[in-house]
Amino acid sequence: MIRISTSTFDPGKELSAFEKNAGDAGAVVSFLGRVRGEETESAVRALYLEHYPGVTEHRLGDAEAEAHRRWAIDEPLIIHRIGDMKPGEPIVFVCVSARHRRDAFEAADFLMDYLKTKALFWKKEIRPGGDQWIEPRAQDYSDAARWNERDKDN
Amino acid sequence: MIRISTSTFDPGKELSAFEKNAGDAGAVVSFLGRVRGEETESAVRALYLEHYPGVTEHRLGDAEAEAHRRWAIDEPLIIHRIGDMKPGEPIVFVCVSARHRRDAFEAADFLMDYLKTKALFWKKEIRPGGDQWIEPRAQDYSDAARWNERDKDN
Amino acid sequence: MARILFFGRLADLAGGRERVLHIGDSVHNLRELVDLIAKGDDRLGAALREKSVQTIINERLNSGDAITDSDEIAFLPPVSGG
Amino acid sequence: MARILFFGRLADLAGGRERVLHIGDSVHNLRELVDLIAKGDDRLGAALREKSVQTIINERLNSGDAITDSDEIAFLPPVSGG
Repeated sequence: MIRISTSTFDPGKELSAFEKNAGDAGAVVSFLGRVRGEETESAVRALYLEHYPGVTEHRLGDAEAEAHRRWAIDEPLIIHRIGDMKPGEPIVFVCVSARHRRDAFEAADFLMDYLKTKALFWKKEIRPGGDQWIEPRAQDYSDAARWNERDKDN
Repeated sequence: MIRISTSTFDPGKELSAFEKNAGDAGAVVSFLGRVRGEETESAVRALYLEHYPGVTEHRLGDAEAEAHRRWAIDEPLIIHRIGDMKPGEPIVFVCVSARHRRDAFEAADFLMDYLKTKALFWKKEIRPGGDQWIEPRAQDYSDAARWNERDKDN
Repeated sequence: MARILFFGRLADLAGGRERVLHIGDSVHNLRELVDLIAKGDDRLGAALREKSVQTIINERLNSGDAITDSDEIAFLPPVSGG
Repeated sequence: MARILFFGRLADLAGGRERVLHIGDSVHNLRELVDLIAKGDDRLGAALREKSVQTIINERLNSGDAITDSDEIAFLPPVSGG
């Protein structure tokens, strides 16, 4: 299930609800991405996120379908915030249930790499010194490329 | 934090509590292991788990310390059930928070491999046809060995 | 009328997320559309020509680069979700 | 008196998780302890001698295999947590 949310949410409650419907799954992996705060001098005061309505959701559905093809998992949950958010608030929450833990771990990891480098979201940091649009780090691209490498191995 | 629990618990509530104390972490990975149920003919009716009081906790502390040495993570949460439990109930819940998601994913994965192959727990399946003590699958041992391979690479 | 969408920093440069534009006889493809937009705004034109900028026509990827006056054309800078 | 602990299927074979045992002059190490236990119970003795069975003396790993009458000795079959 894919949910684009304009308001904040409680990841714990989402995990409880997801888990109650996880049937006979032996493993549930969740990933929570949060707005980082104030530890640097140029502290982030807030984040703003936007998406391409309809198209973003459709593409995320494709990513879920690809995860399904690669691993023996149940239907994942993806919740992604848009709009304005403050330090400590959730940005993204992904839950994957599976019979075995390796499938759940890898599919969650894969979906997060997708969300960081391919999903149609744009993120702006609101800082005291001026706003700044963010791009993926080199690390994010190399993380995402792991799954292509693996395709070549097969 | 390490908690050996004789009664069931709510993973969602635990994630909420963990997350509220996660400070400036940008990433929280959780793993939930559950009692699998009834899909096979020799359906598991219940699980029984025992540990070596004191020693199990001490060793889990060593595993947490090793995770700390390997990855830039905050103090993880490990909750492990002992005693009798029914299908759908949680057996184990691991939460790891970190600045970046790769550290959180890998440390959670590492701790689960430890819990599956090295932590001092013994698990019995209560089945209609008779009880059976469980041993790790070959897959569990090869999963755990990944971290040694990586040591050699460094 | 064609609907032009800008996201992220491109929306800041364009002064808005959306423009409705009459595409005349001189615009048949993406390159010509960018040329038309660049006429009114050099900086935006240069930003749209950056290699990292992707385009989506009518919400489909790889739909070729032909454009008509009833199309929706989205300009996407590098994404940053999660 | 030495305290002997059995876990998992070893506890089932031993008929309990704990035995308190007087270790006489004939037992100085783990092998001799297992021999003593095996005298009363062949099947348990064989199970304790399996390669996959680990031992912990006084809650420490790698504490050698010398045993005295005040020790706690735990026999551990392959673990299965998580």
